[in-house]
Amino acid sequence: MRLSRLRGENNEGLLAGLIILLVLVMGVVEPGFLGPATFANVVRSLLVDLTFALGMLVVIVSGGIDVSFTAIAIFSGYGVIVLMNDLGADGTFWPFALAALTGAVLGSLNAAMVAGFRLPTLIVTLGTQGIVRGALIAFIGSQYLSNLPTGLETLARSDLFAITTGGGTARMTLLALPVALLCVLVALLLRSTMLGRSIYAIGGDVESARRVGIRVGRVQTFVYLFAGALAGFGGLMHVTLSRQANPYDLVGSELDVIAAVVIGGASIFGGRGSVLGTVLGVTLIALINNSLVLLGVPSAWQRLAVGLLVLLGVGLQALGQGRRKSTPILAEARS
Amino acid sequence: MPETAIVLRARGVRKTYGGVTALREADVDIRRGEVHCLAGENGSGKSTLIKIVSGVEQPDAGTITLDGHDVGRLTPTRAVELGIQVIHQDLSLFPNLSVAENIAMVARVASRRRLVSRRDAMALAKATTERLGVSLDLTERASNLPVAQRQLAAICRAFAHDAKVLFMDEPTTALTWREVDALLALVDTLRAEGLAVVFVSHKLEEVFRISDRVTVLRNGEVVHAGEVKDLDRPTLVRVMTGQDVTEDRDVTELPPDTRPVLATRGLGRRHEFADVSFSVRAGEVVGLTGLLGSGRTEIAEAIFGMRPADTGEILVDGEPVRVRSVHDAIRAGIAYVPGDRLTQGVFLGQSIRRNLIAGSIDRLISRTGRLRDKAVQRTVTTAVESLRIKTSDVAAPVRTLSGGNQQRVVLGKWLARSPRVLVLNSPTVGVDIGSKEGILQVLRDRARAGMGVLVISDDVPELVSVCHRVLVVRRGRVVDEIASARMSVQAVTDGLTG
Amino acid sequence: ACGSSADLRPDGGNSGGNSGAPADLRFVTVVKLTGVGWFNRMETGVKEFATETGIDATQTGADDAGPEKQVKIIQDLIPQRPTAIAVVPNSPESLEGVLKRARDAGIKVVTHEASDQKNTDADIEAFDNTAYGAHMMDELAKCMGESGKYANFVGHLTAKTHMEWAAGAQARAQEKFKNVTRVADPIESQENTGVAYDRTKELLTRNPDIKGIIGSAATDVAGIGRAVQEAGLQDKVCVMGTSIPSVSEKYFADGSIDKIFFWDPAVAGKAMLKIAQLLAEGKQVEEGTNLGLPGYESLKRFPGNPTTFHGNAWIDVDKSNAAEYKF
Amino acid sequence: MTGMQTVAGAALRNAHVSRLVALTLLLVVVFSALAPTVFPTALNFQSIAYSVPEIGLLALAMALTMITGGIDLSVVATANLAALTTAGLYIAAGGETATSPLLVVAFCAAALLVGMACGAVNGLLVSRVRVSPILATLATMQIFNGIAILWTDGKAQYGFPDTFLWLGDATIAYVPVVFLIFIGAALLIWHIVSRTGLGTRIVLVGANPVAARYSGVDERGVLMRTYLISGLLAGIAGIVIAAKSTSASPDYGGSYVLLAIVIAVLGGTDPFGGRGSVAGVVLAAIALQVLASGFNIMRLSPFLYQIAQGLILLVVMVVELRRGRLLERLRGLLSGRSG
Ligand SMILES: Nc1ncnc2c1ncn2[C@@H]1O[C@H](COP(=O)(O)OP(=O)(O)OP(=O)(O)O)[C@@H](O)[C@H]1O
Ligand SMILES: Nc1ncnc2c1ncn2[C@@H]1O[C@H](COP(=O)(O)OP(=O)(O)OP(=O)(O)O)[C@@H](O)[C@H]1O
Ligand SMILES: [Mg+2]
Ligand SMILES: [Mg+2]
Repeated sequence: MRLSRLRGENNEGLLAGLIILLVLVMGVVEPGFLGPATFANVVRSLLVDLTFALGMLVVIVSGGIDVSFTAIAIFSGYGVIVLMNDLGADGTFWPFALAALTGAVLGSLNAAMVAGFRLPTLIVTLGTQGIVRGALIAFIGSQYLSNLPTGLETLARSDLFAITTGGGTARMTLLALPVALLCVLVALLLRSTMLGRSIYAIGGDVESARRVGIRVGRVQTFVYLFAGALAGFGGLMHVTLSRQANPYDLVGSELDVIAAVVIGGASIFGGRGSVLGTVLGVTLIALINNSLVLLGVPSAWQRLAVGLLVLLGVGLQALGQGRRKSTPILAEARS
Repeated sequence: MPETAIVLRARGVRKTYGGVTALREADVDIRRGEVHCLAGENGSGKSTLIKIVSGVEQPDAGTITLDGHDVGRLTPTRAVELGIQVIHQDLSLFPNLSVAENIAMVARVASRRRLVSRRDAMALAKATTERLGVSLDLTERASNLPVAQRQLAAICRAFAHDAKVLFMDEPTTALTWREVDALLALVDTLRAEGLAVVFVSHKLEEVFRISDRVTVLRNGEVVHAGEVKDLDRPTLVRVMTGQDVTEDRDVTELPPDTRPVLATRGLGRRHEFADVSFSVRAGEVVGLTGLLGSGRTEIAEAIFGMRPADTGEILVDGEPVRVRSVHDAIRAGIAYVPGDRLTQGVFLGQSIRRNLIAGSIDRLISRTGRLRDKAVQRTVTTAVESLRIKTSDVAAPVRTLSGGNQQRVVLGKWLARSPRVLVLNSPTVGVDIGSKEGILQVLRDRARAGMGVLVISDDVPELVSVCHRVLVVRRGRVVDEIASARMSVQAVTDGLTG
Repeated sequence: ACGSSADLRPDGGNSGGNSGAPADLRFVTVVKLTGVGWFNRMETGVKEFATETGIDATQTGADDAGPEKQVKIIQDLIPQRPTAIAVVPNSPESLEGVLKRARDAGIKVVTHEASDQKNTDADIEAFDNTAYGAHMMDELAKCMGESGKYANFVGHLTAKTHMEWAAGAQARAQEKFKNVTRVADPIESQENTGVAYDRTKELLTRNPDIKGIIGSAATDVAGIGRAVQEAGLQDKVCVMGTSIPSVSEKYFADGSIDKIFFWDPAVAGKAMLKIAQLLAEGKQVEEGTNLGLPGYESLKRFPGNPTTFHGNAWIDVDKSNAAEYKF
Repeated sequence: MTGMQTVAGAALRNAHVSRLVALTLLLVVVFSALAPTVFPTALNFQSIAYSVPEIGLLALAMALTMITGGIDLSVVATANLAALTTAGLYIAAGGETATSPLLVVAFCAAALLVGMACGAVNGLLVSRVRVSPILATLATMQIFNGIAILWTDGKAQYGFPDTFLWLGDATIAYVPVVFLIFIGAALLIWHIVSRTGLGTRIVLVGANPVAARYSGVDERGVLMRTYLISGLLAGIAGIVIAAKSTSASPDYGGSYVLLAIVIAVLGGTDPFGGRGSVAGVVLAAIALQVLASGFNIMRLSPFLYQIAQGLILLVVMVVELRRGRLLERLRGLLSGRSG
């Protein structure tokens, strides 16, 4: 009983254990790995993916899947920079709000198709991905922009805190703050709001949700607008953190995010998943990538590792389903 | 009985699906504190009416008033807010959520609150179960509950929120005899609290036991509305079907030396059933009854290889056969009509033709795997004619057929193989009286032609009407056998409730 | 009846016309992908060539660098029967089949960045990779004061040209700058700025005394420069490498990036078309051919590959001349 | 030729297929009018016939798995692995000098076996381990691709003899051999889907897997075979790719996954399972290639084509799967405006 509690509702415990193991092994293999610098580096490298993963979590819990978020993200992030350059405008906060808004507007295309026409989400979002990316490069721009507005440049270099140790300075980027806040917000949304519970309900059984009076169309609309907004926000964060805007970025890296959410215990069939699991899943993938890079392993192994991890994650889930508790019928002969 | 105020009134409700008219100008009045029965054959429009007054479907014409006010365009949300509650036939629970949260969900939606907590859900669920006197593990996931408890959860959910009108669409089909009793008692309590309960059922006993008034639909039209006490059984059957139907025992005794076609010896499966030994002779119809959750479905599915037995053996025509899979069972000449027609029996969107050949593809292909067109045609035509499936086009999807005809298609799928043994699980559930008699007649005919038939059912009059013998299952074991000589409704009922 | 696709070739010279008069010629340049700075710059060259010569020369390309899209574009070009196709392949090997069909249909093929291409009439490279690597080392060593440790990034460990540049640089260091040593094997940036940035941070942590870093993919130096800048090591670490001005210019100001090298795609684009013109006029490209373009005044033939030539067309850019190159 | 007539007859009776025929003809007429000297030429149609097969084969594989309610996102990775197998074997056998026609047969068979092995992995995951097809094939896509990169160091492989390359280059009566291979494979799949017991079982499993199990359909076996056939088709696509491009590479065809889905859906495959038309998929593949060629010839931006492709996917899904809902919405809009 205690053990199963430790394991967590969505295997969170297992994941945490795996992460600790990986960190310890890396600490032994690569001295200097354990330290604030690595921590800050890993956090920095997972912020964008985590933001996307939160959006993906909400979509997956609602029973869908979204592969258009990278296109939406880079459209929003790049588009905002282009707009700021054209207007000669500068700012720190409002560009993010605008990027999120842009993302939500683009997400409404998914919302209309999924909520309005009840079409399969994978295929709808594949279509949206093509449209959004095509529109970005055909109509917004295709140039690599190396100069960001000053406000964003400054933000990119702002630290939440910096720790100087013998090995160098570990800088925790300021952008970790909004992402942490987002994690808390999404967790609250999913756990403690009617909207959040409706998302779980829809993911469990859409028809039942409709029948108890949950406005399925509205909830789904929210889900895809919200995922779009998070994608937009994450897109500008990617641009800011890398201090350059490249319209060819991000698209093609959907799997890492989907994999992280699935490894984090969310069920692809909907209705299950948690923010904690997602955070752990993103961390695990970031750590694996980081460790493999550190050990000089070619990037092809990363693909292989992520693919295998996904299979492992969903395989475990599938096996867990099979071993579901069944109520005994038989009155066994008492001995 | 004094006339109480009308809570819900539907006037001139019309609904067509494509070309099918499901409801035409239907009028219904539901009064406060009454139990109102909606009766009618399959496809007569009962469910459609419920869907319309609960906002799930929009009517093409007609008005609905609640407490005298026109409700306008109804959505499920609006209906819940107005106090209209439905327990759908499929329960509509959320498998991934806890029982407590399932129970609280309707009340949460209706309260329009934006913030919710687990604690509130638990408190509400506890209060509701206590009020109704049911015991449920509230922290368990709904998907982990047995069917009967899920039914209870669905009922609790409907009661957790203050409702004015409660619709129950065939709530007893998944329930056993004893659970039905408990449910009906509950309905009595609700009636006493002033709630209007609308009850859909094909089982006439229930209608007579519980209802105050009845509205009978036929082909989407209201053909009768009035007090139940003014009706007797034959009259009700006549209004429903437009004809007289008998339910008498019609069984031809077999010569004593008839050999068994199916026998089981010490069949068992861990945690489910044990020591199951019985036989079915050629030409015999054997009933297998027991409360839901007694293991009767598990026994049938073990014989069919769906969830194979761990111990014991199965004999067909006296020869032991290894049944490890459905394929093995079919090859041994065993066929099975499953209990849940919609999810296990038919392919709704596929043509009648494809449904009919689904069970005998292996026989309809040439050595190269090609389907033999003529053989397919022959199979389909034979099934449609011999089972009198009402359709003009076998290429039309099964979805377009009524429930009874859909069940005939499932039967036809297996009869096409002429199996040695036909196992049927609740073959007439959700089938109206006219079709039911037709289906039972098919079973008798096939038995007379030498097939062994095993019918799982808890519809006692049906068992009495068609079976040579009835076996009673309790907690995974066969505990009683009612032979032909002592067969009666009373005897079977006693065995069941034992 | 079996035959090859050439069966459909119109007989005689009424197709693209081999008369050599500029008005009859049509050249199409197919680039890796459209819209990016590098190939926009190449298009400038193509347009200049068209105005200068009066030849109908245009540029096209796909929306991403997928080889299959380039195959499709060239396949669709064949029925239009241009005189010549100039191609910058994403994957030279994947194009062999369709280039063969194009040549069978009587179209001249000129390639760039594809020194092993078989189905081409001529391949033109901006320079010899080993010499280019050596040149980068000369510049880096000068900046490092001819001693200290350096590291070399490549886009992928499997990227042939990047590995040749790195090998060229290393060979030059061993032969000429004995005190300049490489700290590790080439480091993979996965053509990703973020990865280059992370790896540089680790590199700086583990080798506090490092004095030079070379990048290979165009975005490498941006990631390296960012990490160096954040560590405040602009003046201690020399960052150089192959890149383009638009990517690196903002790091020039404070010395986070010291110098970049590239070849001008506009000139390379023109060079391909000049060769196409020579071929259309029935002339040959040979050792020493002068295309009349900076860096391509005297072409050299690659040893062992008679159709492949290179010029000497690298350009060094630092903050003093970055503004001259707008791409 | 009666077989061909049955195919054509059955195809034309299907309203969706006749709409696709009309669409393809319309596209041909429009582009012919816009580019009269280039588009309606034998060479251009031959060009299109060279382009269709690889994507058409992948779309058939995709459609087949979609009929069972699944999907195979790993088709392109599988095709590349199969192509690399042929390349690897030829390199080992002496490259361009290994001209024996027997080797063509042997090495193509090896490629098909590799394709089917990949299909078997997917089949096992989907039918035995019960991983959802989206995730299973998303993961195997990464894994197959990773294996291909590790195997080749990410480099394209070449060294095919002319006997093998003949497949990719030659024409028979002006029709490219690769196109004939595609049509042959399509006929085979059409036969399987609409004329065999397996085909009926595939459709039944897609329509209602539970009912299929209760009907004695060996669901696992059917899924396994479906993914095997999907892998086989991907293997054929791999051979076509290798023969056409004279090389094999781990990163070829990245854009084909989306395109194959677009074609399958445009061809009338229901992504929820239980319905699909092989003739539709073939026509959709041709129609989209005609569109792409038209865009290329008209020199429209490739990004516009990307947008068009996405829009076509969404519009076709709405019109084919949700026509009723669309009309309902439109009617609602109209009545809302007039009222
Ligand atoms: N807040 C909103 N913003 C944008 N669109 C919305 C919003 N709420 C609803 N819609 C659209 O209006 C339609 C009807 O909404 P509603 O909530 O009634 O849907 P439903 O009845 O639950 O589901 P359906 O419309 O699919 O039957 C939805 O399909 C949705 O696209
Ligand atoms: N969604 C639908 N699409 C098409 N026809 C439908 C649909 N729903 C119901 N019908 C048709 O409408 C008629 C009435 O169906 P309804 O479900 O109301 O019958 P019912 O009285 O509940 O029958 P049963 O006792 O079998 O449940 C039937 O002919 C049925 O086939
Ligand atoms: Mg009903
Ligand atoms: Mg019914």
